[in-house]
Amino acid sequence: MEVLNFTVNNLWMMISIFLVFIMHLGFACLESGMTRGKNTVNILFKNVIILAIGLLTYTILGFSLMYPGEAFAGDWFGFAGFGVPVADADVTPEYGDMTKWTDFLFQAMFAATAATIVSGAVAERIKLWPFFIFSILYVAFIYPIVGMWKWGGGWLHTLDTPFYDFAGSTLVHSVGGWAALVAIFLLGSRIGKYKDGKTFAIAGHNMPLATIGVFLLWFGWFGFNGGSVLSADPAGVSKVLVTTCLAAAAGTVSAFLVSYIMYKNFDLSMALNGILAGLVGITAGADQMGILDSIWIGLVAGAIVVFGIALLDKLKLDDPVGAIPVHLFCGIWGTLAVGIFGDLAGGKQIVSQLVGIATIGGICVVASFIIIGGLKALGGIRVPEEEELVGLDRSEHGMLAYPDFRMDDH
Amino acid sequence: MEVLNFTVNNLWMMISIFLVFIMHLGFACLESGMTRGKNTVNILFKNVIILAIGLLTYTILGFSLMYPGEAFAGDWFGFAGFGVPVADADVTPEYGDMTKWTDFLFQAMFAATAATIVSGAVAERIKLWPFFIFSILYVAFIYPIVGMWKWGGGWLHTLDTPFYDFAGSTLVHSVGGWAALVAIFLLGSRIGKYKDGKTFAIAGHNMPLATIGVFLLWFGWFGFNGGSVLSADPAGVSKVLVTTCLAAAAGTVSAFLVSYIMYKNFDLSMALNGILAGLVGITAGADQMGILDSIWIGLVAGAIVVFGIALLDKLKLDDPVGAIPVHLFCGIWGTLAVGIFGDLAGGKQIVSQLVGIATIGGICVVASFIIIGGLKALGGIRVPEEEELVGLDRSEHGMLAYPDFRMDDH
Amino acid sequence: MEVLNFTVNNLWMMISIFLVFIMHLGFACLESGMTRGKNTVNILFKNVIILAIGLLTYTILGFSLMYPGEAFAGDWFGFAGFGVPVADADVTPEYGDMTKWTDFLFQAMFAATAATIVSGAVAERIKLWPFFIFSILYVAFIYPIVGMWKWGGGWLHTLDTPFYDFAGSTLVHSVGGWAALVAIFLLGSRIGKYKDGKTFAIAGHNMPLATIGVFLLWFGWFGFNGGSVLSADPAGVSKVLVTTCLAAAAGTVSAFLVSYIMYKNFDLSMALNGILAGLVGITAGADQMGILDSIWIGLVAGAIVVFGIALLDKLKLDDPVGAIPVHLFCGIWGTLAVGIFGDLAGGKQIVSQLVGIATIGGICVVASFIIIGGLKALGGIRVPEEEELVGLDRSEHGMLAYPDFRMDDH
Amino acid sequence: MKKIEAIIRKSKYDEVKEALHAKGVDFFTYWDVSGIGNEESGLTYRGIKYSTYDIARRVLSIVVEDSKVDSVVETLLSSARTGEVGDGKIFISNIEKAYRVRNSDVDGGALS
Amino acid sequence: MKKIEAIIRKSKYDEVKEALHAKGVDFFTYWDVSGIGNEESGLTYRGIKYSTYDIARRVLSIVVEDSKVDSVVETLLSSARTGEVGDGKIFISNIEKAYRVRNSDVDGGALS
Amino acid sequence: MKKIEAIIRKSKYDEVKEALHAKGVDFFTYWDVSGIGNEESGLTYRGIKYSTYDIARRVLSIVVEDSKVDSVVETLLSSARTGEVGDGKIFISNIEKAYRVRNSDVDGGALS
Ligand SMILES: Nc1ncnc2c1ncn2[C@@H]1O[C@H](COP(=O)(O)OP(=O)(O)O)[C@@H](O)[C@H]1O
Ligand SMILES: Nc1ncnc2c1ncn2[C@@H]1O[C@H](COP(=O)(O)OP(=O)(O)O)[C@@H](O)[C@H]1O
Ligand SMILES: Nc1ncnc2c1ncn2[C@@H]1O[C@H](COP(=O)(O)OP(=O)(O)O)[C@@H](O)[C@H]1O
Repeated sequence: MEVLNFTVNNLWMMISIFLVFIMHLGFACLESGMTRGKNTVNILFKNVIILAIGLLTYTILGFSLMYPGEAFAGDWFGFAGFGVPVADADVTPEYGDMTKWTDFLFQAMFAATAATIVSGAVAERIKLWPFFIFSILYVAFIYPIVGMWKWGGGWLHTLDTPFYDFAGSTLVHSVGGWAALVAIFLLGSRIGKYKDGKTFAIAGHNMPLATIGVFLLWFGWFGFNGGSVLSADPAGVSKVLVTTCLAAAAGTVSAFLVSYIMYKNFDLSMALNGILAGLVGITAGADQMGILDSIWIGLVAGAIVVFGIALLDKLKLDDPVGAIPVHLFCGIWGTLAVGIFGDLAGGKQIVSQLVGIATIGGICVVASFIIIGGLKALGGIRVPEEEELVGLDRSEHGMLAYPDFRMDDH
Repeated sequence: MEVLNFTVNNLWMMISIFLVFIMHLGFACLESGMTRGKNTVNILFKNVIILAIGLLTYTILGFSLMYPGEAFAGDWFGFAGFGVPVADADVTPEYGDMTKWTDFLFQAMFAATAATIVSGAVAERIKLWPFFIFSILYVAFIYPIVGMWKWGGGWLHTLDTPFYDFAGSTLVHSVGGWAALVAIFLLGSRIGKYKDGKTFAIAGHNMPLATIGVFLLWFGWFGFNGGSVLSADPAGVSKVLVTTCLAAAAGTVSAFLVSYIMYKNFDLSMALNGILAGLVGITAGADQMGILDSIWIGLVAGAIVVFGIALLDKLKLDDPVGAIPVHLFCGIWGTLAVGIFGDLAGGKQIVSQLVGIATIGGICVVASFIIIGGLKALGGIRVPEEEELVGLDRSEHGMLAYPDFRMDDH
Repeated sequence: MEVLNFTVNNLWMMISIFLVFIMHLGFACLESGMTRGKNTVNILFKNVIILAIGLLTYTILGFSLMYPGEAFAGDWFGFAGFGVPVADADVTPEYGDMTKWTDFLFQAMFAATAATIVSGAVAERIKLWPFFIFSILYVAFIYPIVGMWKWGGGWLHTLDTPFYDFAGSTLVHSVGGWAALVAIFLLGSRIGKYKDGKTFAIAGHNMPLATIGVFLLWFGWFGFNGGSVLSADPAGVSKVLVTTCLAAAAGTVSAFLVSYIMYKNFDLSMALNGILAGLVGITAGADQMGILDSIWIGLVAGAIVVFGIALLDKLKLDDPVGAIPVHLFCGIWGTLAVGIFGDLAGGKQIVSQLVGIATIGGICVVASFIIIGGLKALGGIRVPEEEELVGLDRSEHGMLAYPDFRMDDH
Repeated sequence: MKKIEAIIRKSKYDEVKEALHAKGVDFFTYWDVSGIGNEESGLTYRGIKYSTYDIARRVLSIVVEDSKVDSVVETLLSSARTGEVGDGKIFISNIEKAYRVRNSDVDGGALS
Repeated sequence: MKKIEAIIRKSKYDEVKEALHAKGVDFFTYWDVSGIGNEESGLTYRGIKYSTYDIARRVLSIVVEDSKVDSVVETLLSSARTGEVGDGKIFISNIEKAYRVRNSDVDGGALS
Repeated sequence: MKKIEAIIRKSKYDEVKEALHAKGVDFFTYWDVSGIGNEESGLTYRGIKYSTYDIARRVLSIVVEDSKVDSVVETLLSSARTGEVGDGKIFISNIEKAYRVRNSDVDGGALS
């Protein structure tokens, strides 16, 4: 019976792995769809390599840094040693609701996400090697160390009113978002984006691809949030699925309407960002919210993303895919929302949420500044102007995304 | 034990939710691939918004209209009140084989499908707002009311020989198909489709996209049909999966061969429609058929779709993606097939099937006429000719699907 | 309890079916992305039809040939009769860890894979009918007969040190790969690929499509390898998932670095092939390897694929998508690796592995030579030169892949 | 012989083609271009309106004998017109020689 | 200087390019167009045959000095020919001036 | 009137356009082509380096009155230049007549 229960929980967690895995394809499609056709190979390449790197570094030390074990409860840092040793007991109910293999792989799939978020924001102008070096360091160290603070049982988890972040509005999305913010600040905007005080549109090259990406991300989010229940508990997981979907739906509608009112057009890219806004927004409290809470969270998130995109343009911060409004702004919103809506709502919770947001934001910003700033000082992080104009595909890869496309008849 | 059983069944149903969800991406890809590049943003936008709207209206009242409870058994209409209240017992085995959350979300994912079917047929010429208004009304009222007749325990379910529609050949596909038929009748054909008594081809713009769409639909159908067992019963679900796949395979081969014989070419779009034909055809009786039955049903469905496409062109009814042959004609065929093949075959069953087909067809046609006809009378449902020629992406959205596509070298 | 256990195992196997199914979409995307835009409809069409044909022939006789039952243990050939009769007991725990329906469908989804592998290698020049005839014969006879030798309990399985091939590095991938090798040898290279002793690049037409394909293949591999445990055993399946992912990640990194060192460019197509290399490489021993073993296997596989591509070009064997390096070379490597790494490593095992590789290679090569050679002698297997230049889409299908693509503004 | 190059709205292409056919002009070459002119087109992307003067147009290149120029131009002027800004231009230039590749026919004989 | 505009089959492009190179013509510009002419192409979409006279073609635009025109035309005529309807056309027109952007070379000096 | 056809680097387009606008040239047509010339571009695909002489370029076709030709050419020469091989060419030819489709304006009146 216990074994069977273990089997079922483990099964659900394995499925969640598959779902989170497919989010990487979602990111690859979204980011390449929303950027220009001359940089497509570059974006795809980054997404492919980041996933591989993320899995490997998480194997080598990430998992050990993030889940160092009871011994480090309440701490700021812990490390259980290199590698992922799996003892015989680790694949039995003794280990928990799933095997250690499953546990590890689920976490590993999460890990690469943070760097992938960055890749969208810095698209179309960053050099490959500095990006890879940053990604390795960020995924190998910053992401797991920060994750340990809460999910690894660290100090944010042992606060009197523990900081709450169910599936990672802050721990995953904002962690990626902060790095993205620092990166685009240090990188500067793409040539032609801001000129003479005006903002110019640089449209992406493939909206169907972007749409596929967003649907796949939603699909993956079933596992991202649903899997974060860490068992197949019917009540828990199915509730999370409902709150997740309703927030996404509300985010869509609100981004659609807000952007329609503001700009008088039916903007597909805004509706797509609205979906993601709702999803990121609900992530921190997906298990704590009721139906109405979720809808409110999604509605606000959808509006945030529309205003956030405008705000960044005001600040001349160039984020081609809207990674920062989606992952950082809505990540913050979602984390705060745990203190405002749902079962945990309350003043103390809001304070804890703010503490978490601020400390994690702090370390992420500082770390990103050091790493990316260092890379910038050392060898530069931005491709030469001529290469940017020609496109990274040709200049960095010597490959084109659509070298033999045919549209025979007009 | 009972709890564990509940957990397993609930798990399967949650997976079915994911699969049915991804059908919406399938529809988006198929419909945009089979239409012209100047209307791509428009189709994608409709599919994105419809899903969001469908989920929200189903939350507000759809679920309550479709499953009003025992009190309304045998009725034509019932309503259990606004919203989806979930009591503590509703997440335990007391509620059934899954939690109410799961039940609701599975049904909600189905709901949006009907409107999505329509969006393919009316593509490239309908105005956005009327389409949204129609979709909201149809998904919020017509779909759940008709669904209640059978799945909600209404009068079709309590006939002496109950009408049978396992997963919705009629209740989902034909419900969408009828509305599509009325809509294109009222809308008229796209400019250039029929001229001087001749039919002209208006080819879609992206066959790989259409192919992705159809494969994703098949993928989703595992949950659409498999999930309609409403439990993880190994015998039941696995049989349904086999009948579903064999009908799809047979539909492919028959559409391929029939169109090859008729038109002497290897028509990819026909083979793709053949897959869907087989899938829609088997849907009504997926749990009642054996291997050979399924293959027969698929073979006939594949032929129906090829002839159906030709028939519509004869009638000058312009259905860019073949939604009506696939969802309506094969939906009818599949519903009838329950009386002809498999465990329920028999004269009485045929009569019940016909009753279901006719009454549901009747109400759908009437309702669609009223709604769409009303919208047409009020403010018009069709974009101006100039906008249609320029394309809806530019004229309704001010956005293009591939604004920065590059094919550097020829 | 036993029933519930059965339900859970069956559930996992059904999910594996869905995952393996989606690999067919993965192949379709990868193969069409890596070939030219004038042959896209052709590739998609082949992938669609092959899946349908594979499912149907496997129903008619493939399953019976591959799993003829105990009576044929240790044999070279067996046949249990036409069709897939399912008795009442076959859907109960009596049958095993899943229903016969599930068992059959899981195997059927595998079957079509072998022919799909071939379709990539022969792309852009083979005639449709000969390809279909070959595929039918190969999937209906060769694949199941060879599969029977091991998985069906045949002679390779009853060797003193049984040949080991967990999920089909040899039984699926090499079986497809050998046929691909023979086919491209008999077909000759595409016009313009090798000229005056030099090799020319013929770039594919859509790298995002190829990327989608590879991610979907990885996604599907969770079921391909994970499902080959044939039960939901938590320890077994979750370990297989980890080894599978780590080999894929290592293959990516190694193909990336090796190709970067050799060619000084960041080659996306190599990184993508590296993923597949790692996946094929781990497939034979996914359940026998530890973390480090998997990484080693992946690293070597990634290098093999890069060198393999160069080797084929040396030999003037034209394989547009790299099917042979990936599926044949890495299939052989993976099969051998079972004797080198992991729990079964040892001299005797290496010998058994070599015996399996050689005998299976032998029969596949001979059978392919007879079938494809025969078709070549009878009516020719290659499209006329003019049709190849114009593209198969126009000449064989009278259809184009992107007939109405628009990129309005430059 | 003259080359008539007409830069027209893409949405007018079908009409123009039929009008040309009706006048017996069954031979020409066309491709898609972007035009910068008086017409402005409003697009929006993520909230940024960009009014672009780059409009998608189609160029028809028709080589005809001198005697036919006026009639072709008239046909083009009437069939491509909407009366709104952005209807396009027609440019006439001289062609000194024409060959048909298939059989090396020259000049007048090559045009049909 | 003359501009030689050759409208050829896309499938003949590689052959034409090599023939031109063999004759020392290493400079030209090309793009893809649709041609309306005598050749008909049968396509089918969902059962509707549409025989289109719009065929995908490639235009080569080659500016050469007057003395080279004949040899280039001959090369084109022979390398682009299949003998079937639809092989394309060659049009010759006059170019009054040519500049090389890189260094403002003019005319003859700009062509290579 | 003259037709100025400038074959330039795609990456220089924005600069050229602005330079033209600054000179009051607000009317032209452009499209993308491939150019064969002195510039070589190194691409790699699956380990095969192929150095191609086919480079993506953009053609600007500008019809202006004779008096404006020199100033436009100068603007183009300076704004399209990088100084590296591959900057492109400018060709001038004669246009005999021009029409504005919208209102049948001819020649000079049709150009703006
Ligand atoms: N001087 C020119 N040279 C080349 N093309 C031109 C010129 N003037 C206009 N065009 C082309 O004609 C199109 C229509 O011109 P536009 O000025 O927008 O409209 P209208 O002719 O109605 O005033 C432009 O988009 C451009 O492609
Ligand atoms: N008068 C013309 N003006 C411009 N292009 C032409 C003309 N006549 C033919 N063409 C181009 O030449 C191509 C080949 O001509 P076509 O009549 O099909 O074959 P053929 O020259 O062998 O009779 C056409 O597709 C078209 O692009
Ligand atoms: N004789 C010609 N006819 C037509 N186009 C030409 C000719 N010569 C050059 N071009 C075009 O000009 C472009 C630039 O020329 P290229 O020789 O590469 O550089 P540069 O002019 O700096 O020597 C070529 O890619 C081609 O498109």
